[in-house]
Amino acid sequence: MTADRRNLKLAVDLGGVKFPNPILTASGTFHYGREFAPYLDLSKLGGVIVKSLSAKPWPGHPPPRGAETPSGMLNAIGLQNPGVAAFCDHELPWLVEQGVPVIASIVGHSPEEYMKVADRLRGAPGIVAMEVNISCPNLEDPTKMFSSDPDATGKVIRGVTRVASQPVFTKLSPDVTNIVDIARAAVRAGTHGLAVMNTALGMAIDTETFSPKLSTLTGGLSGPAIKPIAIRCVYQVSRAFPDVPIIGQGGIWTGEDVAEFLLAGASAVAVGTANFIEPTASMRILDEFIEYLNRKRIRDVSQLRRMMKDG
Amino acid sequence: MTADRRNLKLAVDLGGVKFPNPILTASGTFHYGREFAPYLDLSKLGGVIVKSLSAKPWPGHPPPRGAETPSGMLNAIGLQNPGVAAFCDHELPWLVEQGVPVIASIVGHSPEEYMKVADRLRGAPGIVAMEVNISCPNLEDPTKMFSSDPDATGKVIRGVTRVASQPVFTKLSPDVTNIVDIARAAVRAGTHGLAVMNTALGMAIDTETFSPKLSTLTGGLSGPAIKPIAIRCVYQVSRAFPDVPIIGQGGIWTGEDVAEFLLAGASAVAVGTANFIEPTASMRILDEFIEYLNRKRIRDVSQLRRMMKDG
Amino acid sequence: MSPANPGAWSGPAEVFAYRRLAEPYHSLTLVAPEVCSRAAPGQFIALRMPDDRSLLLRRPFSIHRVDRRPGWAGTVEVVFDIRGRGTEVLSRLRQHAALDVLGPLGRPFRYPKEPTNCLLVGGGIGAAPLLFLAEELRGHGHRVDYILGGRTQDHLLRPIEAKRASLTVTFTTDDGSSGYRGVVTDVLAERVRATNAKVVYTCGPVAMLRAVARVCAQMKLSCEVAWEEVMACGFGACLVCAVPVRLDRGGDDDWAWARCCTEGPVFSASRVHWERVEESGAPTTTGVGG
Amino acid sequence: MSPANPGAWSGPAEVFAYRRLAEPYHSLTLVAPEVCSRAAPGQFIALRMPDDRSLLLRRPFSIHRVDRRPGWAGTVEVVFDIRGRGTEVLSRLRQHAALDVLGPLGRPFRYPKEPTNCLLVGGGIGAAPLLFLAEELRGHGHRVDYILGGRTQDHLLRPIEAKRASLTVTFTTDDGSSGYRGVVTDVLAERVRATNAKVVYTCGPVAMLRAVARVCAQMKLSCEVAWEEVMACGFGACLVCAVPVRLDRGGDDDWAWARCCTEGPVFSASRVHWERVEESGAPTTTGVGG
Ligand SMILES: Cc1cc2nc3c(=O)[nH]c(=O)nc-3n(C[C@H](O)[C@H](O)[C@H](O)COP(=O)(O)OP(=O)(O)OC[C@H]3O[C@@H](n4cnc5c(N)ncnc54)[C@H](O)[C@@H]3O)c2cc1C
Ligand SMILES: Cc1cc2nc3c(=O)[nH]c(=O)nc-3n(C[C@H](O)[C@H](O)[C@H](O)COP(=O)(O)OP(=O)(O)OC[C@H]3O[C@@H](n4cnc5c(N)ncnc54)[C@H](O)[C@@H]3O)c2cc1C
Ligand SMILES: Cc1cc2nc3c(=O)[nH]c(=O)nc-3n(C[C@H](O)[C@H](O)[C@H](O)COP(=O)(O)O)c2cc1C
Ligand SMILES: Cc1cc2nc3c(=O)[nH]c(=O)nc-3n(C[C@H](O)[C@H](O)[C@H](O)COP(=O)(O)O)c2cc1C
Ligand code: FES
Ligand code: FES
Repeated sequence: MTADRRNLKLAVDLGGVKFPNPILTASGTFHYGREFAPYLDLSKLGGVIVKSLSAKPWPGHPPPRGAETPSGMLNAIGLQNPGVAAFCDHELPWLVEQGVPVIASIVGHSPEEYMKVADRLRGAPGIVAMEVNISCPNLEDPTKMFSSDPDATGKVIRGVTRVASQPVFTKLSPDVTNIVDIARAAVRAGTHGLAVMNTALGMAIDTETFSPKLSTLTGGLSGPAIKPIAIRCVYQVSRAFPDVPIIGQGGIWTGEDVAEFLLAGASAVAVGTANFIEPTASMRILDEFIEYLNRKRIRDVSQLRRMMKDG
Repeated sequence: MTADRRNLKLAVDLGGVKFPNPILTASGTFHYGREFAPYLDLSKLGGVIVKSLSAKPWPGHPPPRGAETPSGMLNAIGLQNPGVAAFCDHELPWLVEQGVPVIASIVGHSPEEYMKVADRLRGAPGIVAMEVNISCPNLEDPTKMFSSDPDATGKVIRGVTRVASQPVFTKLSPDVTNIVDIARAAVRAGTHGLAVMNTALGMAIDTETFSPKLSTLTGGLSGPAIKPIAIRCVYQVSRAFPDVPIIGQGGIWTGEDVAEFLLAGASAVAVGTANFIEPTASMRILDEFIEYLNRKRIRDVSQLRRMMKDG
Repeated sequence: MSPANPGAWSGPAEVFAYRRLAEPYHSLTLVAPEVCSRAAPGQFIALRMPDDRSLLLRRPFSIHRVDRRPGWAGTVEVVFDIRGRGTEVLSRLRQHAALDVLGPLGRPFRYPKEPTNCLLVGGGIGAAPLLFLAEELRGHGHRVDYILGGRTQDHLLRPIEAKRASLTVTFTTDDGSSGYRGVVTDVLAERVRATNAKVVYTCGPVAMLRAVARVCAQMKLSCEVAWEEVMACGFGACLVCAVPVRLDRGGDDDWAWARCCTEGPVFSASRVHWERVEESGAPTTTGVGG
Repeated sequence: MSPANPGAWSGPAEVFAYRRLAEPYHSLTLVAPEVCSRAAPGQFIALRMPDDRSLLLRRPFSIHRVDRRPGWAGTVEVVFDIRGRGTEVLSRLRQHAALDVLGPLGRPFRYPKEPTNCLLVGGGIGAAPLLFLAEELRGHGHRVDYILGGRTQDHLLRPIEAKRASLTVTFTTDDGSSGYRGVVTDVLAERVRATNAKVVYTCGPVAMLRAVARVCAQMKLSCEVAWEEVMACGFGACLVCAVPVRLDRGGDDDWAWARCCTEGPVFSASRVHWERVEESGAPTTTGVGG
């Protein structure tokens, strides 16, 4: 930490969930934290959102699982994870020990599977909140993701909020006609907050081999390329639900990007793809954000949400 | 033209609409062509899709109307245009004189307005096709664009195809839950082809002034940043409607990008934002594409559509 | 590299020199004979960002000076301050670096037909095109006086050259660190009388242009303003650079958006529809692009 | 710049030298003492693309050689051929250019405990890590022989250095322009017998690794393969670099995806689940990311 934090209020409160600062790490871009321990002091992070957890182990997709695109990347990991039980036994204790708030991202193929994961995490020490990744094909209709349908979203969130002992954040996908409709379904189903947004569905083709660059044809687009879409989604949702706390994400690379998300209406942010290129990205971004606050003489980060000039 | 075109078949036929080569210029990025005459020989283009035309003149939005984003740009021109009559009197004759196929992009606030424009263009000399820009707020429900609703799309396209004397291409927006549903509505309404895709809705905020970078808050995201989304949309639509010709667009910058769109299922492409940075971009891209075809020993461009390895 | 006629020239230019000017300002001189030979004061060039493809758009810069020494490849100089990533990248360029240039672009200042007393009014970096203009006006036999303003002494763009280029120069600074303490419009009316100026040329922030235009209107002086609006293409294709202008018939409701890059950047102050000029982009409806 | 321990070192490195090698190959030597001191054969470094922010991801490159001369800042050399924009950018770098490096990364080749005859098998640019490996093996008292293959004579990576680094070298080229006409596996069994090799180290295209591994399995030789899979992070965080491996209990259905960047890039050939290795990424279901 080089930047001057004196008389700055960095801590944020998202509907009761407290983070020492607004900069978290995004699910699937920080694994369970271990890989980053050599590079940074995890206790300096606002929080860690772990790779999505399923009830049973998920193997993930065959390679190639990644491809670069202009200012972005595509991925098709396939939500590979060892399952919630293995996570709780082998990963969670170490992570909690680092002294960083942990958000558990959960995923499933049916409302029941989501509930199983939430149930397994009931009262798990150190887990301050749950992020529900609804960008996952719904077994009842595999052509659709839960996130693309208000009813499916409502079902999953109602189930999870019933069993979860922690506050629930619903993670929205940008690939919908009206993201506010999905947000409304989640809010009505009792979500405490929202995470905006997940990757956008994209595709790339290798013109030398005539093959798709991902083994799965399509995949999730992330990185700075999608930031303008993420800012728009955060703005739309925050104006529709001013009292629902939002974790903004999508292409964050600098401290100014953090400010842009908070101005759009987010209460905290998650750094994703940037972690891959710079293991210390989250710390650099926090430093830059603190310098920005000092330069603009903003003493309390939560002020930014109300500072945008949008008439 | 530096690249070697000998025994190459560049001409394409999109359901009866013929273009000397598959590289067109995208609506709103080439105005009515005049500005480019000093830089390139318009007759060398596959075709020109002109800035969208409305029944009456549209003034457009106040500035700022543009902002740069990582590998992309946002715009909020507001479909400024002098109206279809002024276009026919003052712009069309000159453009047709250049010896390039002209596609008229049309726009309106209601099906009736779209039909008025199409009617005014009936039998207009030199106009080989119509591109219907349905990414426009619907007066009956200004919160929605025609492009975000199958019924509204169907209404517009049914109306236009009824009065138009030229083949009709419906231009789809990526900002929908299922682009195939919108494509289906357009096909059922009689569209001859599809243009995939228009800009994605985005937003950017100036963190120094706390104001949105566009006077309209949100605007259209274009450029290489959105290419993976455009490739995905073209692929989804072309696999759902293999016999409906597609004009691919979104972030095209190189000859390889053209190949990528054709592999995804497009029959022709439109170069957009690249025209702004390089007035001669379309010609460079055509040269690069020809070199690519020669390198890969592809003799007929229309082969590419069937060469993708997607099992 | 198209021999664009009447269009602009487009191609790679070599950096002849980079110079750091007084505190906030930087200078970049490019070898670009084709641009140099055609450039007129008030026109601009659009520079493509080298190397970094994530910086998509060209950056427009007023032509600050040209060097047409015979037997020497013509050069074009721009001066700039650092606003963001693009200008920061430009400030790191050094001799022999290559840069893609499009220009000259836009409508230049127009000169009076008869020998006339001209007053130039520049604020901050906005003064960029005025030295070139002063030289050309004097070459055409006009008298040139100059009001140069800035926040502090350091923000006065090239004060010595300004002195050389005009008969009298009046400096104004917000903090009084040099010349008159205040803004250019505080001294404008007095300087007009003292120099018996009939034409005023100005460029700088919109607020300043508006104030200068108002004074000129009151004093019945013809006034030309050089405008700055966000651009994407620079040559009339995108319609991004909208400036509200009265139509020739000129009623208050009879107006339209003009393209700053082709119908401007220099406008007759009387043509600008000042009531419709937003000084901050206060958001209106929501846009969908296109 | 975190003193990453056990993690990799991350920071800016200066280009000490760029060299054009035989036809398709380029060499870049970086001043990176922290990487140099810890590097082991088979490990790689991840280079961030300079300047161009549109090229988001680091590019992984095997450590080709290190120079630990005492009293001299340690350097690390990588060799590469041009596959796309990133390697093209790298091929334009010259002395004193700065480059952000992350490394050393990954699991290196393991050496036999007892003095052993080792056979190295490299194809094309895949041979990159083998010179370094040869030096280290010999330093540990092992005999080293080398089979170096390529499409043509020009595609034999550093043949002279290969000769110096090993007792015997056998060249194979697809077109017979140098050495044996054919592929490395055509001569493998014979060379194993002739050199009485007990351990085989190989890297190159997957098809070659598969063929070498098959021969080694038949001849009951221990074999280590250096794998190449698309990566995003290089240090275990993203799960992009999936390689199918048998789990310790080893049944055919008892397998999982291993991370090439941390559990590899060097794998014991017997651990790789060859039946599940796709040689071309034939698409399966459609993915949604995550
Ligand atoms: C006709 C004209 C002449 C100009 N002459 C000069 C000059 O002589 N000296 C000088 O210092 N500046 C001049 N400007 C402003 C200059 O173009 C911007 O300072 C520059 O584009 C900022 O780029 P950036 O990447 O540093 O800033 P960023 O804010 O990071 O730029 C992001 C995007 O916004 C655009 N942009 C930002 N500010 C402006 C602006 N004020 N005007 C137009 N586009 C902008 C950029 O071109 C880029 O596309 C001129 C502008 C115009 C329109
Ligand atoms: C462990 C490891 C060691 C390697 N060692 C070498 C080496 O010593 N010499 C050498 O020439 N190459 C090596 N490669 C391959 C090298 O990383 C790619 O050639 C390079 O990334 C291509 O980048 P590009 O931008 O030129 O190509 P592009 O195809 O434009 O790259 C686009 C994206 O795809 C990724 N990519 C493309 N091809 C590969 C590939 N084969 N492996 C991994 N990522 C890829 C790039 O990293 C980038 O993210 C190695 C790869 C791995 C995984
Ligand atoms: C400044 C600008 C104006 C545009 N105007 C229109 C328009 O009037 N009608 C339309 O259908 N599309 C319009 N578009 C969208 C383009 O035609 C194109 O579909 C889109 O930009 C994607 O292509 P690109 O990424 O190559 O620019 C506009 C795009 C830009 C950037
Ligand atoms: C390789 C990769 C894996 C991801 N895995 C998950 C995941 O398991 N669960 C999830 O909710 N989001 C996942 N995401 C999405 C990120 O959490 C984040 O929402 C998205 O990448 C946008 O942020 P960014 O642009 O900063 O990366 C993943 C993203 C990437 C790039
Ligand atoms: S900048 Fe494109 S029209 Fe002016
Ligand atoms: S490259 Fe990220 S886990 Fe291997």
